[in-house]
Amino acid sequence: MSENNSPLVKTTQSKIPNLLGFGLAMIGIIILLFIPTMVPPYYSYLLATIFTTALLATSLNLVLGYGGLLHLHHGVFYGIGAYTVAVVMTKTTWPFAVAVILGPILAAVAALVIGWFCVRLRGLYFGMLTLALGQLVWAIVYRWNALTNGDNGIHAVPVPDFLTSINSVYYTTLLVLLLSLVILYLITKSPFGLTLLATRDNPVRSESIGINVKQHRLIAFVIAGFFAGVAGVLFVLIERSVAPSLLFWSKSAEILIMCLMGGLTVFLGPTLGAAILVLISMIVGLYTEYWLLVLGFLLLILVLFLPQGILGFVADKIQGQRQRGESSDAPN
Amino acid sequence: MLEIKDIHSYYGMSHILFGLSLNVAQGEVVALLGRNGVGKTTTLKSIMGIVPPKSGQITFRGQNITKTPTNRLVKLGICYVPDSRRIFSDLSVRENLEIAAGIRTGSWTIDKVHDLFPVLKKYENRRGGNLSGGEQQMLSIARALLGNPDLLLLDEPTEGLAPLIVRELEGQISELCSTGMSILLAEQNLKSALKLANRCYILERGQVRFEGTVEALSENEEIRTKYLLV
Amino acid sequence: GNTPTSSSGQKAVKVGIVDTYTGGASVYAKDSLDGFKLAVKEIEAKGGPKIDFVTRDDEFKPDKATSWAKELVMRDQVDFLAGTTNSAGSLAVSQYAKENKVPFIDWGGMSDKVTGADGHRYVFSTLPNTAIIGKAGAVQISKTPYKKIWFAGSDYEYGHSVINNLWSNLQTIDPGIQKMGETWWQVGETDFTPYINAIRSKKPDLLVVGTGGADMVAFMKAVKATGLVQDIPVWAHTCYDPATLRPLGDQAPIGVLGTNPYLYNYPDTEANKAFVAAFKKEYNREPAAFALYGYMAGQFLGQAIEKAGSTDKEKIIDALEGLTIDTPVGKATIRKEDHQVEIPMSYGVIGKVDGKIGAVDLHTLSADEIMPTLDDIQKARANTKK
Amino acid sequence: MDIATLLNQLLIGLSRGMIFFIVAAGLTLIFGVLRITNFAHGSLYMLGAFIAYTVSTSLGQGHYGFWLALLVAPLIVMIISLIIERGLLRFIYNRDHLTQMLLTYSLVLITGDAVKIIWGAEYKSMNIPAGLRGSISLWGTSLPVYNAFLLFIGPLVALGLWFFLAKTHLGKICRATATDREMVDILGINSTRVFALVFALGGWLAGLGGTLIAPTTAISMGMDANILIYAFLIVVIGGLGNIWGALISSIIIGVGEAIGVLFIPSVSIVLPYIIAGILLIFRPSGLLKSVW
Amino acid sequence: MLQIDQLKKSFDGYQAIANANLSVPPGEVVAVIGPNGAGKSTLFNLITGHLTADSGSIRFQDTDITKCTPYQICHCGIGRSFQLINIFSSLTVLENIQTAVLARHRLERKLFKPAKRLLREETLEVLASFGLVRFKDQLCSSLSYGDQKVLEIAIALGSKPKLLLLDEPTAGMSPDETQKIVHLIKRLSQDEGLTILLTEHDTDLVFDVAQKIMVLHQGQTIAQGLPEDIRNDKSVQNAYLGETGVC
Ligand SMILES: Nc1ncnc2c1ncn2[C@@H]1O[C@H](COP(=O)(O)OP(=O)(O)OP(=O)(O)O)[C@@H](O)[C@H]1O
Ligand SMILES: Nc1ncnc2c1ncn2[C@@H]1O[C@H](COP(=O)(O)OP(=O)(O)OP(=O)(O)O)[C@@H](O)[C@H]1O
Ligand SMILES: [Mg+2]
Ligand SMILES: [Mg+2]
Repeated sequence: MSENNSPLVKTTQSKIPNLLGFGLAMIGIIILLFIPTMVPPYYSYLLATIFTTALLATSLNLVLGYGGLLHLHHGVFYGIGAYTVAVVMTKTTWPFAVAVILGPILAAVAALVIGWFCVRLRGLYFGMLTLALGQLVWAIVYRWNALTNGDNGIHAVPVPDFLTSINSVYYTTLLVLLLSLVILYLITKSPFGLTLLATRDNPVRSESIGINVKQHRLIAFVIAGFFAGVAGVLFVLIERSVAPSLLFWSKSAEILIMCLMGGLTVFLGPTLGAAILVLISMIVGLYTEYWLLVLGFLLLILVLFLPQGILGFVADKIQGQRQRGESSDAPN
Repeated sequence: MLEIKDIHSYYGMSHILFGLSLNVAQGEVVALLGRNGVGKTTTLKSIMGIVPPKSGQITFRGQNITKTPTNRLVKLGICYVPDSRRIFSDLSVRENLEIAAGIRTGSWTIDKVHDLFPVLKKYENRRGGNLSGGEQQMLSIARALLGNPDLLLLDEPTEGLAPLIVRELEGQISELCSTGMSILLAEQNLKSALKLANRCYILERGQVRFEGTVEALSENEEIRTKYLLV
Repeated sequence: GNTPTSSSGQKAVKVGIVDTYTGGASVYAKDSLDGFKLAVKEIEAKGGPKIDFVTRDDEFKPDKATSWAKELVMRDQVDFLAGTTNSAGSLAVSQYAKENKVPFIDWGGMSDKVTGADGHRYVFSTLPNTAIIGKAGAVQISKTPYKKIWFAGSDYEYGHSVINNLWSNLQTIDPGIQKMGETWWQVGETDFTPYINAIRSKKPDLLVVGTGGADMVAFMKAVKATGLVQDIPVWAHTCYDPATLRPLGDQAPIGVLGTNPYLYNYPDTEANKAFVAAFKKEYNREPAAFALYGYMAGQFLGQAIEKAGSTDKEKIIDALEGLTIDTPVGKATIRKEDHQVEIPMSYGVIGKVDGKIGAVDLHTLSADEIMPTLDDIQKARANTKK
Repeated sequence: MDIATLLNQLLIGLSRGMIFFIVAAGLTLIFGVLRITNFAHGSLYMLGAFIAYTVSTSLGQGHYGFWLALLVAPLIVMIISLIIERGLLRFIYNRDHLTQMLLTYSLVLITGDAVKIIWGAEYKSMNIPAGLRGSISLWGTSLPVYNAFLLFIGPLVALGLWFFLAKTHLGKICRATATDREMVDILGINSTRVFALVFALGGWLAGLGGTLIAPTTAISMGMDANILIYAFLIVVIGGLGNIWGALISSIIIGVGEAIGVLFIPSVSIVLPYIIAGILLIFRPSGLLKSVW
Repeated sequence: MLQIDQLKKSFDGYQAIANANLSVPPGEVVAVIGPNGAGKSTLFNLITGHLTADSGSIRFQDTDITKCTPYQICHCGIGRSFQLINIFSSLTVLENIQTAVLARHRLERKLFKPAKRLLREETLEVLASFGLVRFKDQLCSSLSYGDQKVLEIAIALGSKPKLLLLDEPTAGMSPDETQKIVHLIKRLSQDEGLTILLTEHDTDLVFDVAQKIMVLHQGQTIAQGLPEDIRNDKSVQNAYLGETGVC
């Protein structure tokens, strides 16, 4: 029964008219392309951070929102992606390209291993096992001094020269984000994504129409892990340092909040959530050391008044209007 | 005593009751009949406030109880025996009874229900979940009686019970009727419903399709075949 | 924004402080910030250069620390960075400082890598790092008869780094000393009895502990409750620091050995008394070691600006190198080669003074005795280069 | 390794498990009856410790301070929980899981900063009461009296909980509510009051855990996150909502860690996760029956 | 086609299926009847792998499927509907069917092709044969109960099974809706040669559509045979028909 309780309520079926949405996206992308020429470099950096976080949150939402799985420790895969690049670049002589490719792949492998154990469980048990195994990975990273430098982290990770300027980092993250979002979007609209929604809605029925639910979930988990790994690679490009806190559970809680804040039901919800959370932490942090208090109250208000998340709320409003328009020919 | 006027009830988006009206007088046994899924259970749940109707009115002794929270209804004198029995499986038989006792005082006590259903005394310490279906049904009824209801809602008390037990239970229910308690009974088992009830309503798709005395129904072959498939 | 100018007509130097203002470690950040503020105030009162500052909370997260460092440098255009209690954060900010040529004063991160292996022109440390602590501890322990040593600590950079440095220094001082084993507990551990009981069963001559903050207090309580010191002597850096002893009250375990860079009542000098009085007047409490580190950072910076006669960052750095100033603990120098501050360190034992628990048998180790040699620094840096 | 050390370590592990149990029992109770994942449980525990500190130091760290704190601090935490339940939680009972989690998580953030505003950033410490200081010698090893005290308190709490749940009317209602909330309402019992009661009781247990741990440790911010992970793991391993499951898994983790420290002292940080991982892989739905 | 032998299943000591035997010949409509709680749904769950039997065997087209998982059994060619509505509530009607069609073509893991156009014709065909086309873009949770029940069956047909299991397909339907289902069952059986196994309390319907009937009582097969034989069987009358019979 907890499966039915878990995250999701309904999916939004292309709520914003396609053309309008496409147009808006295009305008947004064009603005984003010109931003570095218009604002001080700090904002490019901030946006790059938001892009990375948005990718991370969107990847989580594939399992959380679309798969209906209470995945409580997604930060692990992010951390693995980041650490892979950092370790390869500082401890080996392998080329940068290898590091960049290896990051997401190792994250996906880790997701495969962790997921293999977790997909057998349901609801909160699933969540807790992801938490326990994820913390185990954290503990290993934290303790494996020889490889990871322990809680000191790895700093000054070398990257190729063309990636050292803020602008090039900005464009790289933007490009990768857009590419990944397109791929993730395609996935959610693909047969795989549709089936994933079906397994979320009704795992029992899914089995009986011939879907291997566990395996399907595992694949979704691995895909999400892969893209979290991609986000981890981007993180290293931006910060050029890694530390175990990337894999600590509180990081994962942050990602979860982003998804919920933006709305699980809408593809771009987590992106919005990521942007909001990063901006809040930055803006509120400028004025007070009590920014967590502010965030706490914001969340409280959100939960009590906008349970569907911000975009979810907007989407509901739009759909509500449509339904009212259609209700004349609805049955009964 | 109970009066339902034109209620519409929903489960989420699905509309189940379409303007259903009925009433139960003091001391009367009324049967709700109809095939699977016509809305008998939903009617009872609407009365209990578990599925509060979106429109319409339910009054009990002149008091509007349409929006009254479920837990207050016992104090007003309405008790409900749900169809799935819903015994607290982790609690012992006695504990199941103890929980229900003392909410509304009256003549029913644990000792008295033990007299009515001796098995419940015999298996006092057994886990509720380990009782057989019939025993669970008795426990469920006993639990409701401990609320000392003036109006008892019974949802398919004979469902899933062996014929012998059904007969026994029928005896016990008619005993209750004779105490002057009003009973609203949802039944699929026409035979036992007709045995117990004074009056009956036949539902179809969330609406009342026939209302009348038991005798009237017994004589009306057409209604029976149309709505009850017997 | 506006650029306030000091009496000397110079532009104010702006310091961006990234430190941990939430969570358990925030007590240190608060101390160093208060010390720094005091120094800034004193410098200004004397007609010295004006120093502006802003603070940012890194929540003890290294990624947050760099993120704020970038904000401070790129958006607020600070001239200097300072902070941060989290060692990993210090290292991360230091790396950013190096790449962007913004000087960073580390007054919180004790990792020896900051000015050691990962040191560079743009990083300065105004607190004794784990290399110094390790060396001081080794000197103290080598004066005891204990040979079989068990090492233990909080499982984080500071703990490991203290223990590693101590052990390598011990090996060079006295090859006869033997390491029996290591125990590491989680940071934030609340119940130390299982660890202590396990170590006790191994019967070492001495237990050397690398821990700090809240863990230190909890650990000392467990030492007292289990009566460990009666069986096995214990060594821990800052064991007799007021930050440890004050919360412990009369439950402090008498006999624990340790080192400490600064106490408000030691060294017992006029300079220190003046500092304590000034600090107390301002904040109504006694300064702890981190207050000194922040204070020194402020003094070094102010005096370097004066010396440089300019607010140009490169010139201030040049002025800082080798700069010696008077501090509550005597003369302190920023060593030219590695930008590590040189101050003396005390060592002693927890005991009773006039019926009250405090540090007894205090001795001072001079900076020369405990600073890592330039050779060591060069070796460490060469190692990371390759 | 001699047997005495092992036995002593076992006792120490047990006493460690007792604190885990007291905190986790509250959490699992809330899980079982309210079906809510209460992230704020760790915060309540932390509040318990800080309040205990204030209460006991207001009596000058004297002998009575601790005992008064033991009485008062959990009660205050209980009142705070009651306010949280009536003021916030009861509005979200029919929402999905994640929403509820998010609400309790926001409380974590708020209490974290509130504690800092009220008590300041510096860590606090309260003394072990006079009668519970020192240690008992056992087979040539020593067991701190306070640990022995915990070994006594833990079972007392378990017994108390057992008595409450099994023998009192209210306890029976709580158990019934855990299996079927709606039916409890049908029987004429106000189930949201039961929720309030259970949440308050859970808060009391968290506060008690905080008070009991306070004398042995430094009371500091960050206590909440540390205990929370433990409590969650224990609750899940034990079987969601099953108090006796929580007792067993608390003991397993407590003793497991204590014994683990003896044999692999240098990587104790991974112990709880390894134990939890193994148990969950082999008993995916908890050691005892979950009420979910 | 389907052969069940001495199947047993108990829950926490309660013997829900004590000894069930059944054989379903290809192309026929077979009904399982019995009082509430007789174990009909449990039997279906055992066949489709949602439950695993304690002992006994289930064979489908000469392969032993006793220990198979539900999705494997579906791939073998057994589809089912559920007694309680069991659909994908956040998907549209079209998507509900489409998932089944996709899974049948083993396309459910295809990652990058938009699902929208994939196998649309076939999906629409299924929708059309159930008269659901006009709802195709509605969220299925907004459908009326009767239509949801039809959809419930349509999903099962989406996986083009050789054997279709229907658990009380007309429960809670109005007479004309019930009639529609009867026609549907007959059409599927006669025109498409589908083998159907169904349970139903509506005895009229059962005797109307079934070519063979099995009676389950307290988890035991007490009779199996042609409708007429069953109608006249004494033990069946005692156990089941008699109870709901004329008053
Ligand atoms: N929780 C629910 N959610 C959605 N629909 C429901 C729910 N419960 C019942 N229904 C639907 O409401 C309708 C009326 O159901 P109800 O249980 O009232 O019928 P009933 O007359 O009691 O039938 P039975 O004789 O089988 O008990 C049915 O079509 C049923 O499928
Ligand atoms: N998962 C389960 N755990 C315990 N008992 C169960 C379980 N599933 C079914 N039962 C019991 O097994 C018996 C048979 O149930 P089943 O649902 O198969 O009956 P049915 O013949 O389909 O009845 P109906 O006509 O009412 O649908 C019932 O007594 C039921 O309570
Ligand atoms: Mg019913
Ligand atoms: Mg059934």
